[in-house]
Order: sequence, then C-alpha cells, then structure tokens
Amino acid sequence: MDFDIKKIRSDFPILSHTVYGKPLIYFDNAATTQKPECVINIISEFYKNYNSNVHRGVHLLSAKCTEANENARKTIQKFINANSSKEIIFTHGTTDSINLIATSFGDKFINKDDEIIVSELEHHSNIVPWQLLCERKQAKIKVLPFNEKGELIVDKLKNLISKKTKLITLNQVSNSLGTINPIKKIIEIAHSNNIPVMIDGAQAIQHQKVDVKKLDCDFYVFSGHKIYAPTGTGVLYGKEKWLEQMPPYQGGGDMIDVVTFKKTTYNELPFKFEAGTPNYIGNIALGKALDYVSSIGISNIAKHEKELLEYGTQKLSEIENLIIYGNAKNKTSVISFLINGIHPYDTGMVLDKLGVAVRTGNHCTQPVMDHYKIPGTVRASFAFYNTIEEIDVLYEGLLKVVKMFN
Amino acid sequence: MDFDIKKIRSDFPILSHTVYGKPLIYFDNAATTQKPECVINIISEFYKNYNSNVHRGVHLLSAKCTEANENARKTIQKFINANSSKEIIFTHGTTDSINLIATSFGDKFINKDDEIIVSELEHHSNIVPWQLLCERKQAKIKVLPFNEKGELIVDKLKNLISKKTKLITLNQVSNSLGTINPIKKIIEIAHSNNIPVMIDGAQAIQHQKVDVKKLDCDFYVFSGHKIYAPTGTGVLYGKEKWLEQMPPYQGGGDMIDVVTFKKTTYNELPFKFEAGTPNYIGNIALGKALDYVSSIGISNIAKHEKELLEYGTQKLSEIENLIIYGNAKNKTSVISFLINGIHPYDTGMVLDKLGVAVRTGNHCTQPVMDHYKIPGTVRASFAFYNTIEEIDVLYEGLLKVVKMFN
Amino acid sequence: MTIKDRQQDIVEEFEIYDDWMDKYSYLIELSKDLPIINEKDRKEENLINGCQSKVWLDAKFTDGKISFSADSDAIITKGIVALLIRVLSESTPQEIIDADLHFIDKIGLKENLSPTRSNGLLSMIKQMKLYAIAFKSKE
Amino acid sequence: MTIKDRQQDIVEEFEIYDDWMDKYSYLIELSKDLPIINEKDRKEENLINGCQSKVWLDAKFTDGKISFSADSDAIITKGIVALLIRVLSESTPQEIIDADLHFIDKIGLKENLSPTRSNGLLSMIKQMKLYAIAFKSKE
Ligand SMILES: Cc1ncc(COP(=O)(O)O)c(C=O)c1O
Ligand SMILES: Cc1ncc(COP(=O)(O)O)c(C=O)c1O
Repeated sequence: MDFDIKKIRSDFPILSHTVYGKPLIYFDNAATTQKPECVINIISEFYKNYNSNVHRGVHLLSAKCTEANENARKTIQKFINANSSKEIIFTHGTTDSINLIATSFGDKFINKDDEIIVSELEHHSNIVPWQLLCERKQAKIKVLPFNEKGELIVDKLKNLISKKTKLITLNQVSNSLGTINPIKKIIEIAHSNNIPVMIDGAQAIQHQKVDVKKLDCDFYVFSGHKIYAPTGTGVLYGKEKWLEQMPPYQGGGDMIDVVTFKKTTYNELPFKFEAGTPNYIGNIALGKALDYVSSIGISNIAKHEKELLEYGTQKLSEIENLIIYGNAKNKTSVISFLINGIHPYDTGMVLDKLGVAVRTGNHCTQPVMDHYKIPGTVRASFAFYNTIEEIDVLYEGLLKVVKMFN
Repeated sequence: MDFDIKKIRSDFPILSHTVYGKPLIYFDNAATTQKPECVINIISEFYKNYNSNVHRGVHLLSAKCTEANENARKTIQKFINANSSKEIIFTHGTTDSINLIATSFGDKFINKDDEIIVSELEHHSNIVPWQLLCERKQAKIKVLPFNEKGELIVDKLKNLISKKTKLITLNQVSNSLGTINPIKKIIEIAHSNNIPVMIDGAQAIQHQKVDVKKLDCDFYVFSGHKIYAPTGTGVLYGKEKWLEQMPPYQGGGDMIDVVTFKKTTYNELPFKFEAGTPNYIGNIALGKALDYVSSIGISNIAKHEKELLEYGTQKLSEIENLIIYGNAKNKTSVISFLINGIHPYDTGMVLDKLGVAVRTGNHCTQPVMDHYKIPGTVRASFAFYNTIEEIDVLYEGLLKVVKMFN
Repeated sequence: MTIKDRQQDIVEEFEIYDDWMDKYSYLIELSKDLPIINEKDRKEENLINGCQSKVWLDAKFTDGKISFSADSDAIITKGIVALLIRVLSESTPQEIIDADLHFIDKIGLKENLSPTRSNGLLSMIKQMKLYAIAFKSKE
Repeated sequence: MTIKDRQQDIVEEFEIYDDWMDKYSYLIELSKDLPIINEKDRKEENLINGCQSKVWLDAKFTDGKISFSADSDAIITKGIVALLIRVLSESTPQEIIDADLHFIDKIGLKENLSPTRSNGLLSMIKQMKLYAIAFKSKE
C-alpha cells in the first residue's frame, strides 16, 4: 500500500484545525493521540443505534453490544497475536492494567524480602504501583540503570537477578526518551532464571508490530488513547497460566459466578478481572482503532515515523546549544531536548503561540530527569500523520525561542 | 417548566429506532440509560476539535481539555451539593468507586474482627469488594435484612451495630426491587454511633435530588452510564476528612507529587485518587449529561416516572398470576415480576421479539433472589423518556406470553 | 437416518412457519418430546449453568451409540435442547464429533445459540461433543 | 499610588503591544526588575512548586506595609511574578486582601494564571494573600 499522507491527514478531523489562527501542529502524540473519523463515528453510531448494557441481556440491543464488545476483544487478540481471547482483559488504561497486575499477581506471588526489578527508564505508572506493593509486602525494588544515551545496561541485569527476584517489569519504549528496549533479550534472560516479565507497551504498540507469542512476555499492557482510540480504555494481556492463578482484583457485577453472603465464587477468564459495567462503547471503538491501524499497516507507520525522527533529529541538531536527551540506537519518533539555559516552560509557551503543541516537564519520569540532573525537557513526539513540513515549523519556532530568551 | 415528552424523546436518537420492525421500547434503564444527542455530540466535538491529554500541558488544547474536565468536576459538585470539588473523584463507575473505598478506607480503618454492615438488598458490586476486604483483613460482614415487601428492617440495625462496626454500606435505591431506602435515618443512627456510611447511589441519582450535605453521608458513589452519560465514567464523593486520611488506591501518573526510587509523595485531593490518564472526554460528557438532567429538572423527571410506576404497577397487577417483587412504599420506577410458572428467560425472549427490552435474571443481586427463593425476575425499569403507551405494549406482550406458555 | 437427514427434516418442518411466534409455539410443542433426564442424574456434574437458564444433560453409551437425556428450566431453551437431542442422539461418537449443526441457523433460531444470550445452549453442544470424544476413547 | 493605579499603569504600558511576541518580549524585560529573593530565603517553605515552573516567594512586614521578593526558574513566569509584585508590594495587608487583580486579564496574559498551566502563579497569589492575612493579625 502506498502511504498517502494527505489522505491519512484527512482521516483525522482535528488536524485541519487552527490554534491562535495558526495551523495546529500536534507533536504531543506520546501524551495522547488524535482519533480518526471512523473511531469518532463508531462511538456516535453505537450510542445512536445500539447502546445497551452487555452480558446476560436477553434483548437484541444487549446482544449486539455484547457481540461487538467480544469482537473487539478478538481484534485485540489478533492484533498482538495472543493465544486466546481469554488472555485479553479490558481495563481503563495502562496505569489501571499495571495496578491490576501489581495487586493481583503481587498478592499471590510476592512475599516479604522478594525482589522486583524495574528499569530506571520507567513512567511513574510502572514505578508507583510496585512501590505500593512493596510497602504492603515488605518486598524490594531493584533498579536496572541506563547509560548516557538512554539505553538500558542489560549486562547489569545478571547482577540484579537473585533467587528472590519474582518479576521484571519495564517498558518496551521509554515515553520521555523514545528508547526501544531490547525486551526480547531481557525476557530470555529472565525466563532462563524462571522469572516472569511484564512489558509496559504504552509507547510501543502504536509504533511497531507487537507479537506477544514471539516475545513470550508474561504480561503486556497498553492504553487505548495512545493508539488512536478513546480515553478510558486499555488492555491487559496475560498468559493464561498466570491469569488463572491470580486472584480477582476488583469485585462486583460480571466477575462473579455465585454470590452469597457466605461464599462467593468467581467467573472464568477474562471476566474474572472485569468487574462492573465495562466501558463497552470505548472497547468497541478501540477495536475499530486497531482495525484502522491495520488498514494503514503498522510497517508503513513505522517507516514514515522513522523518516520524521531522522529528519527532526538532524534539523534540531542544527540549533546551537540544543541538547537532545535520549540518543539510543533504537528509538521511536520522540525527541526530548533542552536549549541551553532556556526553561522548558518558556520554550513550550512560545511554541504554543506558534501553533506547535509539545509537552514540557518531566513526562512522569522523574528518575530519568534525575539521572540527567535536569528538571524536565521539551518533548516533540511524532505520529504517522505528522509531516516534514511541520517539523520545519518547529525548527523555525525554536530559532525564535532562542532569539527571545538569549 | 412543562414536561414535553415528545420533545424529550426527540433528544434521544435511539428512541426512534425499531427492532425486528417494531418500535423499540426500552425498559432496561436500570441496566444502562440511553444518551441524549447533546451528550453524544460533545464527545465528537471534543475529539474533533480539542482532544489533548489533560494536566501539566503547556499548549492550548491541553489547557482546554483540562479546563473542561475540571468544569465537569464542578458541575458534579454542584449537582450533589458537595462542599468542595476536592471531594469529587472521577472513577470508571460505581463498581470502581466502591472498590476504591473498600481498598483504601479498608486498608486504613478496617482491622481484624472489625465489622461492616451491608444490607441484604445490595448489588454484587456492593458485596464482593467488602468480602474481598474482609478476607484480607479477617473482618466480618453483618447483613441488614429486608421484609417481604422489600423494605429494609431498620429496627434491626441497632442490634447489628457493635463497638466493632467500622462502616455501614448500602444503596439508596435497590436495582432489582426499586426500594428507596431510608438512608437519612440510617445515617443518623450510624453517626450517633460514630460509624461512617457509604451510599451506593447507582440507582438513585438519576431519579431524585441528591444532596450529600443534607444527607451527611460519608461517601456517595454512582455511575455515569446510568445517568445518561457515557460508559467508563463514574463518581466517588467522599468527605474531605476521610479522603485526606485515606492512602492512595492506584499508583501512577498524576497522583504523585515527587517520585524517586527511594521515596514517593502524593498529590493533593482529588488527584491523589486519580492515577493515570483520566477518561477526560467521558468526564466532560458526564458533566454535559448532568446539565441536561438539570435542564429537564429532576423533580419533573421524578414526577413523570412516578406516573409510569403507578400506571405500570396497576396495569401489570391485572395479569393473573403475575407477582411483583418489591412493593415498598417508597419506590423508583422499577417493576420486577414473575408470571407464575413461566421462566423469566421465556418471558424476556418473547418480549424482545415484540420490541420490548427488559432485563431478566438475578440482576446481580443473588441474595435478594435467594430471599424470595426465586432464580430471577423479569425487570422493567422506566426512565423519564418512557410513556404510558409503551407500558400498554408491555402489558399486551405479557398477555401473549401467558397465552403461549400456559 | 443420518444427522444430516434429521437436520433436513427439522428444516422442512419449520419451513411452514414464517412468523417467529409460530416458531416459538412449535418449539414449546417440541419441548414436550424431550427425553427427560432421570431425577437421579440431575446432579451437579450434569448441570450447565447459563446465566439466563439452566440445562441438565446426561449421556449413555450403548451398542456403539450415544443417547442423550436432558432438561431445562426455560421452555424455549428446552425446545431447542429437544431439537439438538433429536439430531444427535442415537449416533456414533464419530458422527457426533463430525456433526455440523447448521439447522439452528436455517430455522432462524441462531440468536438462541449466541454466546451473548448465555442460556447454556452453547455449553451444552460443547458438552455433547465432549461426551462423544470421551466415549470414542473407550471404544 | 494605589493598587488600582498601579494596575492601570501596567494596562497602559501593555496597550502599545498588540502582538503576543512583543508582550512576551516586554515580560522578559520586566523580569529583570524583579526584587530577587535573597539566597538565604530560598528555602523549602518559600518554594511554590508548580508542575511546570517553580516560584520562590518571601514577604517582609515593615511600617505597616508588606514588601515581597521572589524568583522563578522560567522567565515568562518570572516576568508575571515581577508584575504581581510591582502591583502588590508596599501595600498594607488590608489593601492586599482586598485587591482585585484584573490587570492580568486586561493585558491578555490570563491563560498564564489558569490552573491548567500549573506554573505556580495561582498558588503564588494565594500565598501573597495568606501573608497579608497573617501580617494583619499581627498588627
Ligand atoms: C445499585 C447498583 N450498584 C452498583 C452497580 C454497578 O454499577 P456499574 O456496573 O456501573 O459499576 C449497579 C449497576 O447495575 C447498581 O444498580
Ligand atoms: C510508558 C508509559 N507507561 C504508562 C503510561 C500511563 O498510561 P495511562 O496514563 O494511559 O494510564 C504512559 C503514558 O504516558 C507511558 O508513556
């Protein structure tokens, strides 16, 4: 398939908008992505035509929504090549997924003095749940560090692993630096030590083909809103053997089999982990978003984003005193940078007025900022609907910033 | 304001649809409600014009979404008359809210041998989280029973309360019977014994004015999707004095202040309890739904629904051998019934073919069904957009059911 | 008669009804022909618990053929159970394993076999095939 | 000069700029006039931690009037801090308590005071008013 950027951009209604009278240039894709019209439309369509609570309904609309919700589960299963749709749990986002695992897997398998290895590159959402767990269980977190380029020092893993290591958890792609971590290798090392691995795929799934069977990861989680789907949706993939052993996380409707005040038994997978009315309209739209991504082709997406990354990196490097944080060999289309002496907030405020939306701050990765001893960065993160010309506008804007503040 | 049912029905696109060639009669409102066009539209509008991740963003779109999200919080605050918007936590639904309280309040305040009083009328979502908590903490659940009419026997509360009672939790309205519980009285009794009270308002908030200050409840929770808002949204109201003392529930982005691998400190209320990217588009649409309800007027809604309940009760009572479960003096517009000898599934399947959507089964309240020694009921639940004529169709359909199966 | 023939028979029987009401009424009739499971066989292991209705199913293996008996608390479910048993009972394990049950679709009752209705019927078919596999291994 | 007069002055100064670039450039100029907080006063209690930028603020009470000193790590924030201090410093506690800071809105920098930008400025104004209340109670 040909990659027709004009056609693609026209799929996203927001991209033709202006801010302050200037064309919107949306470079905050790592925070959240924009939605194609087909995703926006399916939400309206379902509310206008079929909306009804799922599961156990005898009437037609309920059956329609249930079926669409379960079809979305199958779409996700295929998208990540899971063995069974039982292994796909609908959650409300990456953070929700990780908390589920930390609580449920944690309560079952983590005990006093046990150790969990977390990478230094993690988002707070993959740090704090483990800290809360470790506090409850008096377990310990060990940190796998990264080098100056922003690459994990995998050689150190062997020294961190001990008999007490019960889980390794890390992201496939760092949200603040863009580093693509060698998770296949890490999973192999972990498994050769009988240690399960959880992968935070929040910044990976939208940029490259993910095959959980090939990766052989034990858990894989991601957010819908970062892969062109609505807010309030998310996925937890877990190997059946783990999910079967894990106790329920939340209690409520749909996750139970029999309830009496004396004794309650739980439903089978995946429902055991889905308490309460699910965000079924969101889930259905998530399925649609993945279909959309598949229709563009994830390798086409990766190819275009690689061009954006290369062009952007080269262009921004031309600016004097601009330092790019994160120079890993394997990177997604994220450029985190600082212009010497200029506060990220000042840069961001000026770019905003020029129509360029970037994120500034620590990007929920304080340990990464602490590593570089900086308070934050300016982060431009590209999606496949961005263009070379937009990067030129960013470049011109940064020249303006330099002139204003130096 | 005049209650113009034609105008109101035209606000809800789905209501003009047909199923199997027959006009849709949607009597499954206790499971989920339909959405007015203004709610459906605001979702599209935000995705098409403003979508951007909230909080900490320096750019215009992020500011817009943050502002709209926080305005929705204020709308909710006003809607239930809370003291401060700090007391309004966005969750993903009633079940999520209750699990948050059970875990966070439970971990802090419930210890071995402590007791929690739960009513016999509860939805599984207000039973199972407490069972899970009690298992963790070796605490006990005591059950406040109801009488044959489906009314709580409040007199028994005194005997259930002990020095060990740490919380009373019950719904304001029963989803399977429609009973409106005397929560104000129960809260008074509880408070005179220094016991906090959690109210599950999932079936109340859409039917009557709720004033948490007047009620003086300690917690109040509800789901967006049951009050004309999108799926995946919910609210937890808690008195500031409790929320301040409670530890965080989920860990992640936005709920933290400072994160290091050594020590993490938490953000202030309400953010302490909102980990990860919130369902901000859903929250914004929830605000819109409450505005819509306010524009109709909750007392107008209550009045029309009372008419539907009275007419429906009278009409259905005309059917021989039809037994209505739940005959409390104070009821919302829910009629749960069985026709002697006919299985609810058979009744539901036939009604479905006639275009009438009802729910059949135990309605996630197995203890209520056990009380009556029945496997389930047929439940018709009315919203303010339903009509007397629709009830007539239900009545005719039930006569057909009787003829077919007897 | 093969499983295929029996399905064909049923399809023809239903052809005269084009109204769902008549179909349901006929199903109610058929429910009376169901070989009802013995009281003593209504045990926990033979119960298939759909959320909406329950199905009890038992299987006996005699002379190389399987015969089923069953019951359900809901009549529409029971009628479909009766049809399924009429089609599959008195067949060899291999015939049951190979059976492609297209008749449900053809007579317009497909929705009753949708996992979304949760009436125990899908689990019941699975259970019938499992019995067949089990008995085959004993042959 | 009253607080009102000082706000009026600022509004007039900004009137000549209708372009946000010029306004920002002027803010950058103004940031240089900020009465900078003493090194020894840059302590934890004087730090206002917006997510995006930090503000340090100190207040002294002499002869019935409050004088503020401050700093920020971001220059745009610092420029606005300088304006706020120019308006409020050297006033009595009561004047500060009563002050209605409409000028920010009038000069078109309102968005910088939105809670959504999280730059510490809103908390700073709150802090200035709290100082005023505290000093008033000591009068
Ligand atoms: C009284 C009551 N509580 C709790 C719930 C659970 O709500 P949700 O499924 O939206 O979490 C319901 C919904 O059926 C309910 O009726
Ligand atoms: C790597 C990574 N992990 C986790 C998260 C949290 O995702 P969410 O906020 O959607 O729960 C993010 C989002 O910023 C992320 O980039």
